[in-house]
Amino acid sequence: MPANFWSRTLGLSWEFGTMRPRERDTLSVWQVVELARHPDRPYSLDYIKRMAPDFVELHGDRISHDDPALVAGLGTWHGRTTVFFGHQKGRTLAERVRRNWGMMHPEGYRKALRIARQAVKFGFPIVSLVDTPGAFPGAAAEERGIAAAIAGAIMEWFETPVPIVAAVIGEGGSGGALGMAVADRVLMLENSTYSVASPEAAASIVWRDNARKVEAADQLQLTSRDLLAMGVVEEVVPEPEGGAHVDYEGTAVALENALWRHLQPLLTMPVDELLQHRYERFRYIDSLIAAHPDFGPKVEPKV
Amino acid sequence: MPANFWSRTLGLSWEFGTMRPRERDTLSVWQVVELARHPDRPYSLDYIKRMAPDFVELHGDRISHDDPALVAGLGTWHGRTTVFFGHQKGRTLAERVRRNWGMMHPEGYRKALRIARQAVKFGFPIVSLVDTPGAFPGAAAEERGIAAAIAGAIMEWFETPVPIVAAVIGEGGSGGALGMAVADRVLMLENSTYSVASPEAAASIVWRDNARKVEAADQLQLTSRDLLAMGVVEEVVPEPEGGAHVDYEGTAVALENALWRHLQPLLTMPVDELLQHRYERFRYIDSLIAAHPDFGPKVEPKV
Amino acid sequence: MSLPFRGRVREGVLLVSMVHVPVTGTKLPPIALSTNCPSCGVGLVPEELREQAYVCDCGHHFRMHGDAWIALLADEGSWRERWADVRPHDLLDWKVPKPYQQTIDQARQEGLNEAVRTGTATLAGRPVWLGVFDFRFVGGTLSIVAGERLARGFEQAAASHTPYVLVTASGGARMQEGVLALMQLAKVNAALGRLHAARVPYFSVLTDPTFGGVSASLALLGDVNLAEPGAAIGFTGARVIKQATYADLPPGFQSAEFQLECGQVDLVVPRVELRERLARLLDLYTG
Amino acid sequence: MSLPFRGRVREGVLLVSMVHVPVTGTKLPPIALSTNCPSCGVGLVPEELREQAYVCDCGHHFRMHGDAWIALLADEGSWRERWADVRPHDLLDWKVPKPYQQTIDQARQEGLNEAVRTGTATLAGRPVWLGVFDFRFVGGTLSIVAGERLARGFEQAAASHTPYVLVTASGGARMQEGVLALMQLAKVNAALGRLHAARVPYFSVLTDPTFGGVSASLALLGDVNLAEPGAAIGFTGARVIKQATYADLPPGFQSAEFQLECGQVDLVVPRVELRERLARLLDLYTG
Ligand SMILES: [Zn+2]
Ligand SMILES: [Zn+2]
Repeated sequence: MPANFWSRTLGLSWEFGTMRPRERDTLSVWQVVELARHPDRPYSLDYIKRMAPDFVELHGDRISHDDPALVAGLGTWHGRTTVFFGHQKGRTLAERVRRNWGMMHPEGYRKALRIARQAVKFGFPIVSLVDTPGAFPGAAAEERGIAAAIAGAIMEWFETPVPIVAAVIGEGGSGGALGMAVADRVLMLENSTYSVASPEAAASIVWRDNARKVEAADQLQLTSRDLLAMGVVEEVVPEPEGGAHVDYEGTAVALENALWRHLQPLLTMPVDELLQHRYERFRYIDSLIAAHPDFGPKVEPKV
Repeated sequence: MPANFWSRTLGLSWEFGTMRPRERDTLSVWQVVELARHPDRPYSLDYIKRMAPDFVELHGDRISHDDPALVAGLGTWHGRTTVFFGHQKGRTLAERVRRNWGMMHPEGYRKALRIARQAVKFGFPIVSLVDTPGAFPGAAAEERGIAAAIAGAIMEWFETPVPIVAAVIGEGGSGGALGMAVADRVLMLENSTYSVASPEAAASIVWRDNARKVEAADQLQLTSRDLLAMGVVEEVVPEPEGGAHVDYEGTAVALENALWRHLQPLLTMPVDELLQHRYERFRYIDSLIAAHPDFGPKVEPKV
Repeated sequence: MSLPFRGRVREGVLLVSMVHVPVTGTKLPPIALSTNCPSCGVGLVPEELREQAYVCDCGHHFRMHGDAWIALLADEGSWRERWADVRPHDLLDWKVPKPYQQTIDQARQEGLNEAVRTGTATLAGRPVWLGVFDFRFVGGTLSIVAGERLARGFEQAAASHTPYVLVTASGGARMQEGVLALMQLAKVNAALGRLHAARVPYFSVLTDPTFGGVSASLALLGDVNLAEPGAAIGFTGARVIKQATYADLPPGFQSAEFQLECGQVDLVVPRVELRERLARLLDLYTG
Repeated sequence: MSLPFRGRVREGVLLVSMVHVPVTGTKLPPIALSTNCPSCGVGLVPEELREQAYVCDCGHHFRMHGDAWIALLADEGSWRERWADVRPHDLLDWKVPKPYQQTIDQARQEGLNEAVRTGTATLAGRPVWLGVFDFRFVGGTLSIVAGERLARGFEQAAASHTPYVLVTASGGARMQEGVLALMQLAKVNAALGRLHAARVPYFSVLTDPTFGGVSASLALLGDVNLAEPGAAIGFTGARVIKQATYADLPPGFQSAEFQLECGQVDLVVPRVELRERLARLLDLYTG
């Protein structure tokens, strides 16, 4: 299916950065998936340490674990103490194992909420960087309530009265990603993906053969352009030619500028309005769909 | 040391029920300890089910465990939905093992707080029955943050804007008991105990010999009368002759009446006042001591 | 800290436990059954099983679907379905393994509406909002339409201060609707947060199976979570966990009883006791 | 939900990480030391060790006491001790193994004041409230006087919006003061709750050892919990756990690093980095 299905159908309504048209027409969906997962791609800490050189990482859910798959802490950004969250995949094999390839256990979400409550207490805005294949599909995660942890996080973000901006910087894998991406603004790096299921999982469900991941990726509409067209993200941040890993500094500057541009107006917004907008952003996130003449939820007067 | 040391020194300022003077002068401290631990003594559920026949027990901390050492749930009491908490020791060996002899793990405190937040949400008063040798002294409890769980509970009770009445109905063992006994009013059954350390632990610390528990008990001042005299509990509820286990119904009626008598005025108290009183109750709980001419914290003007 | 304590007293309260609550609201519809019970192997007599709420004598709870759940919980004649005319469409041009539109059309020809149906009813005389999942409709998956029905219901229940009873059975988010299906997790939880903020009781009944995006959104956030005996409840299915981690999973892993031990479920309630228990909880929470 | 978002901006902020923060506020006092390091066995030169904040080259952190902690954290001349004249008495007529009054008198003759000392200071120029435990005074146990000093300090820090830095080292509640010592857990946490409610930053520095009633009250409730490398931190001591449960405890059980893994400690910070880290946190949390 053509990548510009949505733009044809509904028209773009959010921003797409100043991308070079050349590249966006030449990469296949699977090439984008591979760029999003590229082992040299910048990870959360690469951005956070550039944005806030005085970053202090905090640890622990204050219940029973610390989750190294999620980095959380505070730093000064644009002269203001800011809470940073970010999935962290790890560079070396040892670090990948320790960080579980960026796949969070329940305690990661609980750590995030604990520190988000500090953000509320002290009035710090929140920046969340998303880069995970998904929440960890393991027995320990189930035993410690991964479903409830994600569910509770999704609900609590709507009741967190400070500005939140999020960006998918690599893989945005299903509920594990969404649990860290309920925000006032959600951006995507150009070659990142955001999906209801990974291509492998989708192939496994559809054909019981996860080798058919390339076909599945084509079907899933998971590129930044698809998401932008569907109205799920506000902006796509262009990457340098060849991908983010080719130029860390350039990508970081572009991402930082975009995040700040979106955060800035939120800082002066009254809290009630902020939360109401966040509510409506997700409550009517399928509104482009609803606007389709032959589709969906019809507005109906209240009982 | 004479059991009426405190009354001699400071004078009784709270209520002592209509106890038969005969018995309270004839039982040794150790006999009281044995009554408090009597295997036939009524446990929390014996009281709760009499007070609220429609009691529904709720389970789980919504994190990773349920703690059978603490019963928690809702029932109708005096025509009003009430949250009940109670340590539960278990009657049979199998039940004792399952309930861990009433020694809570961290998840017990977290379950209590979860349900206390429902009490706040829906406006239910809270009744807490305390009967534990202490929090569980085991590795799993340490790994899952028993200290932080108790600490967090103690702090959160002060911010729980509904009336709370507690009663020590058997053993009030150290921090494990206090974690469930931060309340607007704290009562004790006559033959219950409440102590900074168990007689065995104290003997172990003092003589490195926990067999000298009888001497340690004498020293600890842990009987209801001691606690009343120190101003740590508001009222002692008399037990039937021979102890609570001799007459479940009679003890339950006496306890229920006392709890209700203390709860009733709290129900109409403005929330700010309620919390301020709870704060002052514990903030100045050693005020009888402070009033001692040659002792302690001197009042000093604020800086 | 700013929450006022709201004292409320029921004078001369009649304890619900002393009042008979029928096992079902009305006679259950027939459902498709295997010939033998998968637990005990006994040959099944459909009409008998129907009389005992599709619970085998051995305790096995057969899966019920939307209409059966409505019949079980709603008092006779009290069910008012809402937004039943809102219906799904294929928007992503989904083609594999078969076109999504064909999947939808087929389910609708079988008389199914969507994976979630919602409306108002009385339960043993107590007014409730009711949302039921139907596993027959694309595995009970959370779709845009399902999410919309749920979110609207939560909003209206919050506005009218009516307790909400949910019955789940789902494989998760509906893949065929792509990331917009994923977004339903946020959409329903946003609305659910408002229900909680309005201090309206919310009871979640978890039935076999409840997984993925549904357990990771509205299913486990009840004031009280009730589960059917033996129901499989989790985030990732056991098959995927085994594939991903090569782990041996213990017997009973992800069962309702496992979730009770893991602190996620308040009560495991046999189906024949469910209405009585819900009625009692409704009384306690609206007391 | 009623909390306003309070935007604050530091224009032209100088990152503290780029500014030199001295390792100690002033020269540390001499402390009693063993002749050899218990970790690496090397012979100790007290004056050398004093210069390196009582940390052996092998990384072993020697226990420091109240006055040393004040010297480490407070800038020279900035320490203003409060309520030092409030002193403990034997109220329970405690006699075993020796009279409590004798224990107190002896400690005071050794120049010790109480298990907790508290006051105001500046830390690298930043105003703070400071509370330090002294393990030499009856094992750093929480007494009525200790609790009173802590509670008053929290109340005043809340009123003046001054960040609070606590350094713990304690065996728990002071048995010799009976249930009134236990009640100090509630007393200090009540006041600590007000400090948190006033949105005043609270940093807890956990040193070896921190146990019992102190870890179960104020020690682990910091906005940030920092621990010294190797410090033993827990509720029940390992000896008692072994007695009670016959369990084999793994190496490193209850160490600072264990508590980091168990999610209770944010940062394990070597003593020579502590002031710099606290200064940075003070800037971030008051930014
Ligand atoms: Zn059967
Ligand atoms: Zn050494």
